[in-house]
Amino acid sequence: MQEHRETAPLTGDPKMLLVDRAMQRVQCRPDALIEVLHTAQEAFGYLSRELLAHVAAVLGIPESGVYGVATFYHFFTLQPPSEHSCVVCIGTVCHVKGGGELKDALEKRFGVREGDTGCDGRLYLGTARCLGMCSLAPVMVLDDLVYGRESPAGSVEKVGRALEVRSDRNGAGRTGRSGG
Amino acid sequence: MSVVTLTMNGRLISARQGESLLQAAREHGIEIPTLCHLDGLEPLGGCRLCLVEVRGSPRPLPACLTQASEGLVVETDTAALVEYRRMIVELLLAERAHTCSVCVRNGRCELQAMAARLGVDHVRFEYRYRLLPLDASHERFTLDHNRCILCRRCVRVCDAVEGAHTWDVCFRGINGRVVSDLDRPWGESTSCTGCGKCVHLCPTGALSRTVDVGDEAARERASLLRILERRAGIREEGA
Amino acid sequence: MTGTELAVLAEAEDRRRRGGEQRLLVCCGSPCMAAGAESVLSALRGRLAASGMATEPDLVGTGCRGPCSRGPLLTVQRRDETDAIFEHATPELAVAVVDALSRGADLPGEGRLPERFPFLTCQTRIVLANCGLIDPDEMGQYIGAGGYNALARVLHDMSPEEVCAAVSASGLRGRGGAGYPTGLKWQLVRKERRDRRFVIANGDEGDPGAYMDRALMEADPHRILEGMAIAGYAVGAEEGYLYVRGEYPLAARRLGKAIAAAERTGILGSRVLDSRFRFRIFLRMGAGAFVCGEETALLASVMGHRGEPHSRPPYPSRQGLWGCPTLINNVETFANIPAVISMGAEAFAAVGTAASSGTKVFALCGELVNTGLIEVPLGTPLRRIVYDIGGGLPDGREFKAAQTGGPSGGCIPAAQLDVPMDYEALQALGSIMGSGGLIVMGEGSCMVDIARYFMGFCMEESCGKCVPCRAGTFELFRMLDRMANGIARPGDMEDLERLCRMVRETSLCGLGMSAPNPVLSTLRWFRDEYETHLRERRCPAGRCAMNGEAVPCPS
Amino acid sequence: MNDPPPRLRLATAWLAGCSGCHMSFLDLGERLVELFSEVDLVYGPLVDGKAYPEGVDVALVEGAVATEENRMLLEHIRARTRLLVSFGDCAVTGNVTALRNYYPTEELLAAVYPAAAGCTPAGPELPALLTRVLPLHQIVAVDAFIPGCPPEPDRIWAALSALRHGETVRLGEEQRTFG
Repeated sequence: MQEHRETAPLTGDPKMLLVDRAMQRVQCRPDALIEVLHTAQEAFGYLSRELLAHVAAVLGIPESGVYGVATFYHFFTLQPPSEHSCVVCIGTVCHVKGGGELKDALEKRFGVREGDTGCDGRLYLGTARCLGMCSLAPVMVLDDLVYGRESPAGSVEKVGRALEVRSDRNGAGRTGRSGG
Repeated sequence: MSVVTLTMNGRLISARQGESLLQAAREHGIEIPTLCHLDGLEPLGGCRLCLVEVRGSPRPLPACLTQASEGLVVETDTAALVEYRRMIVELLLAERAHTCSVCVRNGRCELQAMAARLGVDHVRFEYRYRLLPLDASHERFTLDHNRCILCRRCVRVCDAVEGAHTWDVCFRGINGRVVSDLDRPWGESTSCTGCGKCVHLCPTGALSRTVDVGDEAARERASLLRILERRAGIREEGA
Repeated sequence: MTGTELAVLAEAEDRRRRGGEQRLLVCCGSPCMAAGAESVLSALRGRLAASGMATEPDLVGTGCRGPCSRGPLLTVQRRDETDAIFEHATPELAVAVVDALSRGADLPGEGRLPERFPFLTCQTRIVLANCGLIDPDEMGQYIGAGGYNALARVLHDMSPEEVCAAVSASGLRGRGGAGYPTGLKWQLVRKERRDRRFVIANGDEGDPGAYMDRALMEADPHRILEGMAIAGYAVGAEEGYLYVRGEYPLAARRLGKAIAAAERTGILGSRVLDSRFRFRIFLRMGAGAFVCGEETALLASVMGHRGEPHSRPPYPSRQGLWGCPTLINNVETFANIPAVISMGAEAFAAVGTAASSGTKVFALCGELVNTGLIEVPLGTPLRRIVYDIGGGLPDGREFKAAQTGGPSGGCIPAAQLDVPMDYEALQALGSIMGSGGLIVMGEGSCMVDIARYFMGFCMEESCGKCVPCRAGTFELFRMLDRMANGIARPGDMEDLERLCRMVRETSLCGLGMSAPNPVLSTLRWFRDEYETHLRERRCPAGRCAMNGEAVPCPS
Repeated sequence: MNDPPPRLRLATAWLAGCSGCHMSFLDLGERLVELFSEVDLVYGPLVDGKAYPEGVDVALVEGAVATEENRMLLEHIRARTRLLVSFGDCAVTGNVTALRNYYPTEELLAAVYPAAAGCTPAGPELPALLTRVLPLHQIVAVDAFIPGCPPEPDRIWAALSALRHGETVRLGEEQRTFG
């Protein structure tokens, strides 16, 4: 009963068809779990508990096993994506050139901790070990746009401006991620 | 079943082909320390306390996963091994909150006993001091992540003996922890049968009975260990 | 497709290429794409369409050409003339080039790499022979360059034993880092008495600053497939898995296309090149876990589990995928195989040194005039790579150290600049060949900082299964962090070394065993830097902030 | 005739702990008589005396280091003592005293003392809390460890016997458990 209840809200979702089709394509083989999770995350943007429960049920994998895999790999996220995402590079070069100070300033100003979501869930602040744009250090990526040679004050200002506008994620003309 | 002869700590000992060095040693009164291994569970090789030196091997090998074979020359207690084991236990004590004086398992804890056995009278590393959650949602059992050493006995016994696979490990590295189902509170787990096998096998105070039932628990644990013993026998014959 | 058909196809492709007067190659490797290769390509396409030339030049979007710091790169190939390579190409340049070609005028002189550019001329390209010269999405171009010939030859003229023997005789060693003799590995899998065997290509390159495998997979995917198929034939496997790092979607896309094209034409499938050999390749994507480069963790990941390694023995050659004998080689190793067959084992063995034959691809990064992808014979002195190929450090800065092997490797100091780059020589210096990352550092780099950086990486990537790696890398990182913050305790140096030894000796898999290498190697060559951090609370290179609190705050 | 050997100068100290280790010391009972037949107790909560003297042979230090005052006293003791012994789990591991390290100090003070403003004790007469409670050996060099919460009298006796005879403290397996 419990499982039925958990999967029910999703069965009508057209995005779920993509996931179901992906599972059928691999004949529901449990060893295809990672591929299925890739598809599921692409479709939904993140892996919700309901989604994981459904995948576990269809592939016949214990739920804790699915959860263990979903949390092991960096690519998978269990949190819905927030409206704005800011990633500060803390690779060696950025670290030396003040990436840490950018991060600290943002944490302080917006009351959000690195790796977490703040401002009523509207801002995600993350770090990356190296974005491969060392010549621009320190680098901040705000909503997929790269800002190089950034200062703490500048980063706070840019993030603040982004938060002022209640952007419609789908409507905003977003450029592709550069580098990385 | 064929029998092999090997040398352990300078002594010639016999062992059954295919049995682990850990078992062979134990049968000859040589105790090799371990915190993750239990006969009857799939060997994991995770705690690294049972590492032994085997002639010809460039680095120490886990006795729980190394099969006895003819002519092996094994040392189980060299100065280097003793020091490595000490450091491993110190790392474990520093990793989470193992404050023995306020632990339900004080006096009956395998980690506590291992520390004493290996001569750990203080921890040379800095304690980590990171508070982890405590799950008291189950009506009879409690899970305290602060006491967990990630030996995975619970994961293995739940999967292989009970067949429920309620437990697994989530996240990774220093952030790893055991998890029930999709990280639901244990009490709301849909797969847990409430058999308590995980609790019986937990070496520390991570998994405990919320209410101590004394003799009954001891009887249950003894019966579980007998099941595992038989399982170990079957595994070995199959090997 | 039969071997004869393959030859016909190759000839046709060759004729077609010869027929054209000119070829325009735009590097579409990831760095060049980030620098704007796409716009150069579309400007060329537009201008060519408008130019109305009688024989329109071949326009090819290629994989990595090499000198990534100069991208986007545009190469103009003309019959009987040396290639003209333009650096930092722009749409405006593209227009100018097309106009010059259509008028039969001289190409623009500006922005061209020197004709004998040492970065390119000092290389020996075997694995990268096609890289930057063919369109990776066009199987015909690979075949035109002699591709799949080796597979055809193997299937029709050689027994599996002979193939194994040839690979052994070539002296090829694993390019993933450890340098295990490839032929030996193949023979181990071959002689296991099991019906089902597997071949896995490890494309889970994860060292920060290393991208050889990505470039190879993006630029010449069919070469890897050919190597895998030959391996499948040699070891008796019918299924291959190609595990691509999750961060490389472009590589995965190109490999997927390549597999589909090869299956469509019967190069892969139930009758490979019309022989009785059956071989299929499945693509598996990683999902962001460095430890999956370790072969037993890779196996777990291919089977859909957490990427946790298991103790060896049993080795994958005995018990790999689903308990069956499994051959795991790096993608670069597989890319060498067609060359071993077509050059012949002896000729291949003649390249490089006696113990390390063939070439090695390096991703040359750091403080250098020229950075990018290079391939040199094994045993090439480091000095030649740094100064001849890399052009030395910019602004006449002093060379301080070269880091090889990423988080599993170590640093080579200036005094050892003449070390030949081969497996044993690097190991003797406390570093490793690794997968091919080569980062050059000048005086401004702090060795404690570098050690801390890599330890932090290992800590984050540790799977957590065994205690020494899980808790040991965490503790090592804290010690190094204290040093970098000027709050280390007097005993920390000794503790650091002792813990390094313990983690190296007792960890379950290669990640933990090699995690202390960057520390031990920097301690070996730059001990005084550690001492200065510790005793004088000063960073000689001026990199470390040294502003820690004496008693760290609980976080 | 030879001079009698100089009497061993023993001190005890009480940092951040519950004094349970000292209670356990008193539980040595009649053995205390034997001890003090050849040992002088020169400092500690059990004797009168304000200042820590020079030239102490052995100091048993109970409790963790939680305040600036604890730290100063410990450093003071270290400088004037030949053999410094971490006495009990708080001194050896931080133990219960160190449980506050899991929370920010301000939060704890606000939770423990009445939440109303101004009620949290403060002032120059109160020693400042360290941001972290630490075991002794993370601040000064320690020569021997007597774990236990509290260490049973037998452990203390075993350790003292070794120290009295100038031997290294080597507690048996059962005598060196934490908790």
